[in-house]
Amino acid sequence: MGTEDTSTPRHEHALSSVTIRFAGDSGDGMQLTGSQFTTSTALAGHDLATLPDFPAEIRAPAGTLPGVSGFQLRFSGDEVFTPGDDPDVLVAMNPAALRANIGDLKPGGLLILNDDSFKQKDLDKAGCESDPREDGSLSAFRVIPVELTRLTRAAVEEVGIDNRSADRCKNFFALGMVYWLFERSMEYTEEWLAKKFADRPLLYDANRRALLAGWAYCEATELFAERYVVPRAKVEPGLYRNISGNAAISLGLVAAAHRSGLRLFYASYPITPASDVLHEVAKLKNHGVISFQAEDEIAAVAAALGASYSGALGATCTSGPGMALKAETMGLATMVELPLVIVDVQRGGPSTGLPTKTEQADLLQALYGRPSETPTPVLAASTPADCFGMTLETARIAVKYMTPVVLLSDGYLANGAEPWKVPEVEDLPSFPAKFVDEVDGFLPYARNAETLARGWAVPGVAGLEHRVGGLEKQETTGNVSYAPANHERMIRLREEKIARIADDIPLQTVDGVESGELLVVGWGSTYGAITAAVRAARAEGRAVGHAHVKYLNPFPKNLGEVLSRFEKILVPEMNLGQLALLLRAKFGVPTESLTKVQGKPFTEAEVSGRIRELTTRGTKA
Amino acid sequence: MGTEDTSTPRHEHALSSVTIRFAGDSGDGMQLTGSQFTTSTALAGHDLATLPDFPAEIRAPAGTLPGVSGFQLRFSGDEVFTPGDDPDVLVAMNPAALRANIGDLKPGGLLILNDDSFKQKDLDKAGCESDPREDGSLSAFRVIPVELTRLTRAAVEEVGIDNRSADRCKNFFALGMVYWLFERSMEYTEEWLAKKFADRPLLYDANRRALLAGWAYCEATELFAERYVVPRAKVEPGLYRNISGNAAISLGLVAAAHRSGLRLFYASYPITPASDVLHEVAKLKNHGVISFQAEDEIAAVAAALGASYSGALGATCTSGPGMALKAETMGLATMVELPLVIVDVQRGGPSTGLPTKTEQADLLQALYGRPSETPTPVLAASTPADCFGMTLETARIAVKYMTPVVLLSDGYLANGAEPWKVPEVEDLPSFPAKFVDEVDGFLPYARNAETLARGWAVPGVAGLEHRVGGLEKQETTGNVSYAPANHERMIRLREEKIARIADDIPLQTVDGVESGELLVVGWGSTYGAITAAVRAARAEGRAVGHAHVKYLNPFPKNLGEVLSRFEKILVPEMNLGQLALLLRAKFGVPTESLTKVQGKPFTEAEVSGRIRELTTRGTKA
Amino acid sequence: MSTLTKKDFQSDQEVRWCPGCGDYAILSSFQTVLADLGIPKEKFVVVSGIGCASRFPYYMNTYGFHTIHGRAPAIATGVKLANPELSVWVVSGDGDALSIGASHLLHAMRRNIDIKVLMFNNRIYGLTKGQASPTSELAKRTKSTPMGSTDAPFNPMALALGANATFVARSVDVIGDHLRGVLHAAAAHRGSTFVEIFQNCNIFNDKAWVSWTDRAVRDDRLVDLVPGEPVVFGSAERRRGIKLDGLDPVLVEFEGDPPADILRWDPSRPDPSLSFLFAHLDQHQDFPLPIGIFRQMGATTYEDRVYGQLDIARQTSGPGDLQALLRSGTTWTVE
Amino acid sequence: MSTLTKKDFQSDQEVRWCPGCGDYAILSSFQTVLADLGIPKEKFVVVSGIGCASRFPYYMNTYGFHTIHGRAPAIATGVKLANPELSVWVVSGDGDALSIGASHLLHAMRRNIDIKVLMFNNRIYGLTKGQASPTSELAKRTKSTPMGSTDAPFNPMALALGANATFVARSVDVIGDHLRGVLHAAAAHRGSTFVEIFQNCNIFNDKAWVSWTDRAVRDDRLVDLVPGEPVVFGSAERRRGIKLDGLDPVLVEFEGDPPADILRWDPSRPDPSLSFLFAHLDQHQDFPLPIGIFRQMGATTYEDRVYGQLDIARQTSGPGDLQALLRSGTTWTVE
Ligand SMILES: Cc1ncc(C[n+]2csc(CCOP(=O)(O)OP(=O)(O)O)c2C)c(N)n1
Ligand SMILES: Cc1ncc(C[n+]2csc(CCOP(=O)(O)OP(=O)(O)O)c2C)c(N)n1
Ligand code: SF4
Ligand code: SF4
Ligand SMILES: [Mg+2]
Ligand SMILES: [Mg+2]
Repeated sequence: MGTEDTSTPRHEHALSSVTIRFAGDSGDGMQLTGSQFTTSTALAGHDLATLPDFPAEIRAPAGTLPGVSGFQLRFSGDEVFTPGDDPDVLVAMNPAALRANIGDLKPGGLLILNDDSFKQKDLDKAGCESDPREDGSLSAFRVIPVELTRLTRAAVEEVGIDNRSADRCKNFFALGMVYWLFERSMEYTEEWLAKKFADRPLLYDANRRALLAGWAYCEATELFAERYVVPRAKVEPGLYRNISGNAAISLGLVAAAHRSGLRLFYASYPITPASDVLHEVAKLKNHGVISFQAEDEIAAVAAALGASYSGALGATCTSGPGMALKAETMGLATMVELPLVIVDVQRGGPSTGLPTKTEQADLLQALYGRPSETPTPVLAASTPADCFGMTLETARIAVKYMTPVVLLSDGYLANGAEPWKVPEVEDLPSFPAKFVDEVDGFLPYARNAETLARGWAVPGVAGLEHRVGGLEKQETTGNVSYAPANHERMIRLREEKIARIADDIPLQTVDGVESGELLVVGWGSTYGAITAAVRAARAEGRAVGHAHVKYLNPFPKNLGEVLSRFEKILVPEMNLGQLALLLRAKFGVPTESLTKVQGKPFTEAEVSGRIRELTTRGTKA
Repeated sequence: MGTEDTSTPRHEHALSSVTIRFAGDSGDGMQLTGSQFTTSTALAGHDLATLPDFPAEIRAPAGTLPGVSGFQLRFSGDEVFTPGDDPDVLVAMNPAALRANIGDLKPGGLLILNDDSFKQKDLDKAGCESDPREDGSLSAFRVIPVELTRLTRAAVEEVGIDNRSADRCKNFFALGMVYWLFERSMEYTEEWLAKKFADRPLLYDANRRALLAGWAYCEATELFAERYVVPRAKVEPGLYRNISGNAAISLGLVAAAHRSGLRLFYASYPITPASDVLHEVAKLKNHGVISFQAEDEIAAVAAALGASYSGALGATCTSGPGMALKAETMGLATMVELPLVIVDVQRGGPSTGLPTKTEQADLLQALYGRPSETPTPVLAASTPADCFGMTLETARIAVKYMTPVVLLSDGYLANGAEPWKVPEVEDLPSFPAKFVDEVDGFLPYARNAETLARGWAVPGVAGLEHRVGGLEKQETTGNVSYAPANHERMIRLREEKIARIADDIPLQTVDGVESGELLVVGWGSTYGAITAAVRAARAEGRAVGHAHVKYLNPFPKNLGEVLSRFEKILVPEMNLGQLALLLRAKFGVPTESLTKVQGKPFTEAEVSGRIRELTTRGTKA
Repeated sequence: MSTLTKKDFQSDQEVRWCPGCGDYAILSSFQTVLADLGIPKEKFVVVSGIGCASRFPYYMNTYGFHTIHGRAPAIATGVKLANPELSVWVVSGDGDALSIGASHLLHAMRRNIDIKVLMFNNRIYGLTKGQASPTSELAKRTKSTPMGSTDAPFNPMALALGANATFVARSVDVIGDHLRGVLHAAAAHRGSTFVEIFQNCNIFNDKAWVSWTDRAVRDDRLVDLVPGEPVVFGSAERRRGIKLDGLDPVLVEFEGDPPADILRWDPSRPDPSLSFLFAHLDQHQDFPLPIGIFRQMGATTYEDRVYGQLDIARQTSGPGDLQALLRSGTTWTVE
Repeated sequence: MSTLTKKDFQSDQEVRWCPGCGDYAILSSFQTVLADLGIPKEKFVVVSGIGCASRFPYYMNTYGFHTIHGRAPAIATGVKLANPELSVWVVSGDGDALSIGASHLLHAMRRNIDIKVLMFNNRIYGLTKGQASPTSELAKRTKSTPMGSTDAPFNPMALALGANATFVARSVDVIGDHLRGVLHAAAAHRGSTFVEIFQNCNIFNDKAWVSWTDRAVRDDRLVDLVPGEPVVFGSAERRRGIKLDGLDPVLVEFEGDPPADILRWDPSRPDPSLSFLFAHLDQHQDFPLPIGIFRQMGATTYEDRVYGQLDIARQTSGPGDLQALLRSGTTWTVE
């Protein structure tokens, strides 16, 4: 359990878990500061989870609320499931950042302020009616005002850069302070600066000085009464790295190409929050990967399907609005039965909605957003690192069953990061693609008796010339057929092919009790919040289990049986109850929904609260 | 009940209902023959229903199976709910038409053949191994071979046209025969010919001669032992016309414009089976209707939305593949809260599928085929004529609630026709659109307290200048807002607005028993087959009811209660169980599905068969 | 109405482009021009797609519709057709207009509907933070093309001319006078109007246009196509004009008045070939890049044709009578 | 492979166009040409959209993909990129290519990917039974335009040139020799290839082209643009050539050998303006409509650029090592 032990007074050293949030103007480099702290924390051996929070605008006016950028990180000696609800420590670079974030700081929490940024004009820009440092509104916190601007300028004075450039270093001053506070090594950041500013020695020097000065300032001034010590996590031995959801998808796609022996053909059209997958994949051309930036989402999925037709692993990635545009081509893929990987990094909707925020409301679209009966496997990743394995799994199913497959991620997973134990390649699933090579008796729609997949006959092979297309196919021959009975047979065959995948995926597992009062059923990025909440409830002796459904279509074979073992079912979702609808429809079970549609992930507390309402406190299991 | 009384021997005169099918090559004019017979039958005072069946090809090779075109019609003195399962009379113009249709002809049924088209090459083209006239395969039927080609040529000889033109008249010879058989007046067809060939007098003369010759031939030769007399239907007094589903939609759209006081802006991209709506609407420019053929379906719905923004009634119509393309813009319409009518004339899928055939598999797409939470009212028409009223209703909801609304029709309704009692305009619903005209205190997203609809402020009015868009809107002001709590509120507001429509639509009615053993729940074009089957079951004393759901979202308020009054629920659908899924999800009731996905409507017998399996025969209610 | 000022066109929303973005200058010029047109404010509708450029309507105190990516020309078509009285402007980016929206743009152009499309060309995807756009140069390194773009860019002028747009022009964010002049001409045109505006994205593609538009080089590297005027350019010290030798442009240096053989610019020819040739002028070594009015040709507008048919229909069949329509076709009476 | 015949390219599917449809003649010419190319049959892929024209792949005994409406160029792009060894042809109709598919077509053209798009232009929607297409004439009455079309049509040649397609040509269904010649040239070209083929839809738009292509008028109303040859046309009795006066085409009558001032056709200029001018030739009174090769310009193909980058990446970073990739970035070891 990752929460702080509340019986320990807040000013003590030992913490099982800390949540820290850096907040400042978009120009203040908070994302960078956060990711530096993340890596150093990971290197220090903690488990962690992160949550960046960008403003929607490219550059909102400096110092205003819409311009505030935040980065939250939780780390612990135990397993970490969420980036934390309310921070223990808040670093606020200006009044706007303070105003936007102070509501979340835990009572008694530590607040580090840039004292130099509270001039009247700063307060005005942030829309503060009074100076929060003086109006008593911060009395619940331990406020540490630091003249960040002045101190940073002083620290870098010798370097001889202008004030504007000097001021840009103040995030490193703040980072130095935080490193001191948590006894982090600064080695990684120093190396990073050296690399980053290899050809700009003045900037390297300035930033490094700011960093060291921040540390030294704490060391010298006894600004803080104490330092925090969080034990290292007891994690499996091995080689680790941090990974975001989008990076994990990119690696997953390239890994899928290696493990299937296919060329990855990645076609995409930029869209927040999916674009980074394109950026990452585009860098990996030495893996023989083709990355194609199409003219729109339709062309992207169309080109990917064309590439699959030619014998590549066709993949595309987008977000909700782009998914809508891919529907027709996905239907064609279903008809021509070719592998196709479609990743939807969900964001806040409807329409353009909240493009930089997270949401889980494309589940029903993924399942049903196409004309007619177009059965399509749908998978969902649970954590940033899980995106890797689930991408591989998506590709495996696509190739083995000759079908389009949808993988759902979301904005929270996309940008969030967590430590990832780098797998050994030989441990990854291997699914070498087999092309038809037997000319004799070749029939384009002849099927594998077990998987019902048709053969993949690729242009270039003499004797296998054949035609596919979107008109209904005659069974086996694949010729166009308008025969009523054939249509019915094909409709049911396509359905059955997808249904049979249930035999080829893991059974549904349950965390917590295997049967009892309440089963919390989640999917996707709610994993962390639900896991934390369920474990907390177990600690309170509540008979609660957690089934996190990673396969949304087909469902795991035992899911109905799992549901039947519990008295109540609670389904937390960042939508208005889409999985709950499916569970009721498919299993006839009543469900309770816990829904939140705010562009933000659930907090552990929100899930815990609802679990408490629905269960009785028992003996600790 | 429209079925033939089976206790009456087949050779007798009096029939309560007759089903006749004309079948021939696409070039033989069967659709025309059928529609002539339909109108004459309607004029004779029968209730009727029709089912055209086109080949998928533009022109398949003459004489082949894919080239066969059929038109079925059932008429009766009672109410007619379906175009009949198996025909009593089959007119087959060539061996291919015979082969494709003979399997459906009732035992003892009447078969009129063009004896001149059974040459060896004709048999070969149709793929007949032997001559069906001689191989005994027709022994169950009363076969009337007629030398249609020779007799027609003889009849038109005096006109002095070439043989090819003469042969084109043979459908009118056949029609003349059928008119004799059912004692139909030929007046309407004669008038029609006069109008059609006003400037081609030779063709007029030839076709008319063929028609009269067909009649005379029967009169003279005693070819048939008897004529059939079907009583006139006891229908409500009034003015009637035949109407197809697509024509009814076109009229409904224009009527909606009149009844709302808005200009109809109809934007569409051609697609089978929806194109006729465009063709019809384009003819009505004197009603001030703008019909815009867009470059694709996206542009069509986009232009319609733009027109709604400008204060017109924006409408678009398409079929499944086109629906997929409209999804993103529909989401925008949800966000900007403007009225928009979207009609989906469903066809066989997935992908290009069976484009000329019918299916009901876009229900879930209509509900969920968009990213994020995009609540959208969905309605469905039950019969060709019902398309008129449901289109009006679709527009009424769109305008009153400032929302996109989907109306589902299908290929069967689109091309099928039935007599329609022409309504009086003053009896039609009236829903005058009100534009915002109050400048003071204008707020773009201020809402009507009851409907939750925002006001419709239209460009051109000084003082109401405002901006709308796809980003999340701040409540009331409509300004862009990224605030989490506002997003949640708006998501729920949009949901609630659509949910409240349930207060403004008719309660669900039940045909048959109000409670009991089995409720058959249908939607859309299955209406006829279910109604006939349920009435038959009632006649057998089975405790069966029929709820035909015309409002799929929101459902009628009492639907849950209605469902609860029956022991079992049977849901016949031309898909794999989409409404059934919704009923289970929303009402937690178990359902039985009867599904058929063959590009063809249910027959009454198919529904009856299943009802019999699920119910016990009781006393006649 | 002649009393409108630029301020009247400023909305109450805070403008949220990056400091230094070229969009600010365009917004300001646009507001100035609109105030000048003598058209009541409520008659303006600004429709946009998605992108930085497309945030434009929020900052205009007119009617505004921020739609979805690429579809603004199609939506604007509906806006205009439903109410031809409105002055309908589309603001779009190079990605919005030429990538996802290319088809809608070109169809609007061929129809000659009177919508005025302003495409802010920064040769990059701004809002999504720096991917190649369809106007990005070959070999350009962007986030999506780390080894350089492999896609040959569109020539927006050529594309619009290929679609037979009746008004085609180009201007520059930072050359305010010129931009306002072009916007005035665009406003005056009746029919499909396409204006490319070079725009600087100082965050993701800074200085994309400076080698043509910087004050220091501008006179020598840009040539302004002004209807009725000789095609001349160059700094005061080195004036040059362009004449044609067949289809080959030829540079002529001169002092004082331009010589007679220098081309006098006529963008009004029904055959768009001359304009097309100038759209490729900079392909020829040492030639400047043209800005100004490439094409300006009068032709019946789409909306005039559409409404013309409504009038004829009303004249021939009478105003639509719903009851008569419902009763049309073959009918019969049941008593 | 040189032993392939037309018959080898005929599939076993019954051809199902209307009797008399121009598509038959095109199919036959295409099969003849493919047999001639010396390319193994299995290297051909024919990709199509939706429409009568798009049924084409079913009748070709090659690899074939009948896709969805308008998307064939995008799908073909994937087919070609994933395997550049293939000879990829797209068959499309005027609606499929220029209406719903316009954007994909033009983007394929600008990229200069080596796919060969054949657009059968019957100026109508055939498969959906007779609505106006983007090449239908203004005022044309169709099912969707009962009072006549209000949409000015696209000029397909101009559009393709505006998008910088490197091979642009036009031919006619019923002029077999010419069509086969153009198809041969298209096959030989490396890069984006657009061929418009006038095609008769005898059911819904019969005789759309006869006033140009009928044997009786053809010689006088069509001019064949042949690379390297003078631009001449006319029946034997009245031979004419075309020269240019500035940008204005001028007709020159002659007997015997064409005079020297007649334009010698050069479709290979990097500046597409000459080709564009000829795309509008028939706008000039009394001028014939050009067929033949409007443009044929060599340039690096898209696929060469794409694969070039893969090679460079492999040379600079070594062949992709998955294990190394997974371990890349900052890592730490937990013992
Ligand atoms: C359907 C869809 N696809 C992708 C996006 C993401 N997107 C938003 S703006 C944009 C491109 C912006 O570039 P441009 O049009 O050049 O405008 P700029 O930001 O440069 O002004 C993209 C790809 C989207 N919003 N919707
Ligand atoms: C998404 C979608 N929209 C519309 C259609 C209907 N449709 C099929 S073919 C076609 C146009 C055919 O015209 P063209 O491309 O000129 O080909 P032709 O039939 O004339 O050869 C249309 C609109 C479709 N199949 N899919
Ligand atoms: S990202 Fe570029 S285009 Fe967008 S607002 Fe910033 S500077 Fe302007
Ligand atoms: S409809 Fe026209 S284009 Fe289509 S097959 Fe028939 S003749 Fe050919
Ligand atoms: Mg841009
Ligand atoms: Mg066509």
